[in-house]
Amino acid sequence: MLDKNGIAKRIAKELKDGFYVNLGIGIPTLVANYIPEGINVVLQSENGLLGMGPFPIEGQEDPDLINAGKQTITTLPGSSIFDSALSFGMIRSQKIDLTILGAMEVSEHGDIANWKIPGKMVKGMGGAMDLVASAKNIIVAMQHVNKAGESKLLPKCSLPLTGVNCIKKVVTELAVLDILPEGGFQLLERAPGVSVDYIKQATAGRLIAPEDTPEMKFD
Amino acid sequence: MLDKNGIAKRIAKELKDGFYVNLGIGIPTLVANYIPEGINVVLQSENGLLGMGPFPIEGQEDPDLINAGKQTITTLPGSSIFDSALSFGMIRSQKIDLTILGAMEVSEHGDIANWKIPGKMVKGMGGAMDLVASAKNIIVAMQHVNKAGESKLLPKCSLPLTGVNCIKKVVTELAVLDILPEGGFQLLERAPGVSVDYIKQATAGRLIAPEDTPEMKFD
Amino acid sequence: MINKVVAGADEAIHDLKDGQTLMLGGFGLCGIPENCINALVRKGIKDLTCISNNAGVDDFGIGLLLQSRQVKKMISSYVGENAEFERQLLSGELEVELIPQGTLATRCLAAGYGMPAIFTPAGVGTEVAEGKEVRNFNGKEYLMEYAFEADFAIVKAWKGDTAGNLIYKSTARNFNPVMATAGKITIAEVEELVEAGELDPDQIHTPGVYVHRIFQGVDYEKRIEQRTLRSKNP
Amino acid sequence: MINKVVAGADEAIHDLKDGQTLMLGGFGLCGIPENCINALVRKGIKDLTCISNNAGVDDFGIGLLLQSRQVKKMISSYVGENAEFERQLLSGELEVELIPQGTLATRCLAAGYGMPAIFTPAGVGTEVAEGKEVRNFNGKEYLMEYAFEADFAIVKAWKGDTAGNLIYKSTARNFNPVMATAGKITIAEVEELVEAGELDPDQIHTPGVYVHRIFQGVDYEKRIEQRTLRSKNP
Repeated sequence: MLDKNGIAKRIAKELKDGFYVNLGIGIPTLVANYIPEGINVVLQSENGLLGMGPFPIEGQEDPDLINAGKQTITTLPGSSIFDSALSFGMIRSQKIDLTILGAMEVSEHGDIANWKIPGKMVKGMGGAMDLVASAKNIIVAMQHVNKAGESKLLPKCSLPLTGVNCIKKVVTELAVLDILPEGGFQLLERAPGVSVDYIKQATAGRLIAPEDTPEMKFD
Repeated sequence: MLDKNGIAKRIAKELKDGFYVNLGIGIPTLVANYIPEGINVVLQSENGLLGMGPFPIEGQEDPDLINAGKQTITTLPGSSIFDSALSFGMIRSQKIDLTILGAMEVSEHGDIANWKIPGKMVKGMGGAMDLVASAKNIIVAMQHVNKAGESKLLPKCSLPLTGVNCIKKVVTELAVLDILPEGGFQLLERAPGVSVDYIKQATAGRLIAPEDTPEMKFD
Repeated sequence: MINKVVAGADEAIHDLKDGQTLMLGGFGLCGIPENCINALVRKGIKDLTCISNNAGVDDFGIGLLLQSRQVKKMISSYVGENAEFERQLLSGELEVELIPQGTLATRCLAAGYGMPAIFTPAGVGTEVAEGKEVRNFNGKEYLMEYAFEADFAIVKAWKGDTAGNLIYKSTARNFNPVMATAGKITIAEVEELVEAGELDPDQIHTPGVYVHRIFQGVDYEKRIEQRTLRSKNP
Repeated sequence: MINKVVAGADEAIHDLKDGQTLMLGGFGLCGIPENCINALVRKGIKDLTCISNNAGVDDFGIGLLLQSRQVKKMISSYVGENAEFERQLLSGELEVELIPQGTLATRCLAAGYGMPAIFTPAGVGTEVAEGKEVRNFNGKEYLMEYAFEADFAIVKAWKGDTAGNLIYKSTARNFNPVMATAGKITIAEVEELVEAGELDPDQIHTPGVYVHRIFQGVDYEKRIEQRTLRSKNP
């Protein structure tokens, strides 16, 4: 079973040289710490920055330079700043190669719910609806089951949707799964020490799980 | 009867302090030479410039700095450069207070034809269709009759249209005329030495021409 | 060149009235028009509809307008952590319309570019699509979203000149340039106001034609919402 | 940062094929990609559809592609004075689609901003409206115009860096930034190519994400179409 950093590390293996990548808040942010050697990617922050660098060291923080999570950050050589309209322009026109974000639920048809729980205070969807509706390649990073022990990989989302038929891949503490065009979760890899049966029990949606599914490899 | 500079001079009296103005090619360009004392206007060139200055002196011409007529120009302090999309963005959103352009024909309903003569080589409409469709205030500068002696102020345009129901005012070598919302040319001023009867004969569209129409005044 | 300079925030907003719609630039607390927000609080006008990506925090930014109950409706993409906001929302004092961030930006763009409506895939198949026209282009579905209409747009820039030209700094740019183009009246507050001619025409982010009033702000606090640091020796 | 540098114009256009659609930046002869146009002539590919505001003059700019009969169709707003252009048009060798200049710019914008269509009042009630959807918003009529699709966009900038970021100079900017956002593959030629990090991130006109190939051009002629002067002593 993986911890949050393990999930981030596994997702980082999906990065390809030359990718422009948008990382959501939470586990996705951690992916930046595991970019493989020799792979050049450029991070986009949808508040208007390409070429996001690491957090600043103390004393170097600039209130005018933040990321979409409102955190102080830095820029890397070759970065560029632009307004919010152009930022979402490049997202909609699919110039961003990969979006990684968290989710409360994902359905076997690639629907995602990650912005609203009925009865709870709603904070808003931010840029998530734009990202999932536009990105050509979306990976969801999340826990396989919720705190109540219920699967978050479902036949159909129960929460209000963020986007429809858009998620291609899910990485959890238990597994890597593709979502098939015809619907269904295709199990690709098991987390170290996790059995196929365990994944089956934790997955409520339709699961295609070969008995010989390999274990994840790192490095 | 006015010459081209006279038409330009009369139109310049329509400029108000604080106006952003787009000047078309031909007589409209001359208007810049007659901006009244104490009136500050900013000239827009639709290829991407606000704050257009006079033509350069010899040796100062810059191939990267031209107006929409492809002429070398200069900029004034406070000018700004932008791309063609933003340029027409500010035109469409009516940030330009006044557009002055030439025409082949104008109808009594404010239609304008100025881009195409069937059977002749067509050069294109350039930015004229955008300007006439968007501007809140358009003045046409033109000759009252064509070279064949036929009126260019018509009940209905005979040439392919540039825009419909958009022209508010026409200034010719003979007269200043408003186009009424309900249709028809309202004669406002006669050129020096030109009689109301003369203007009637030169106007094919519906003309409202009071016998006591005043003569234009300059300075 | 046309001079757009006013004395300060109070003069800039002097004719803003109860019940009007305002756009307020900024992302979180970054690039917000601090001086004008304070002046709005002083003026005490009420029933405002505010279009802004966020709603500030309890005691800073738009949060100040919420505290003094001047806001009737917020149109935002993310309203974050704001206890007073939550209280007013749950009590029904405050109306909130949540819309996707890109839709928010593009509806501003549409206004500034004179386009009555735009198409975006954001929100298709979700509750955001309710009541909206859905249209298929090349096999993909889009929502038609309308250009915003705002009585005033209030933005913050880094430098500006007397002709209203604006330059923003770093990610404090965010929504400011698109909102600047979208107000019926646009007010810009800047950290440094210079004479026309001192800014390079090639580096202007917002051409002066879009700006009606400009002034040099004072006492910028620039509060940081999420100070996040890495250790010096990683 | 991702390195976008290619050796020169010939490498930049090496995979451009007969029958493809290109956008070419520039207004008149100002800000045109001279190096790439020359490389296109050398390569001799044919049946091109060119989206460009103008068509050059007989012996410069896109006029060179017309001379060598490489263009099947021009999509422009104004085709100016070009005898060879006129000859090919009248003989039926060349197809021309004339569209309003703002529509041309905004259809590029639409592509770069991922909007499948936009609305503009330009051309309502004229032959430009023929066959197009007309839609009324707030009592005014607009045409629906589609985003362009271009296999390649070829633009000219003043400075660029290895990450593909671009800065334009003066009115040589014109259509270049919007076309840069609109190509499936975007090629930028620049007068000066610098290392990533040498350009101020706040002053980038075209972010590198939109640029796939960049090189430093050579021997810019920058011909002036209408040299217009005032006398020294007015």
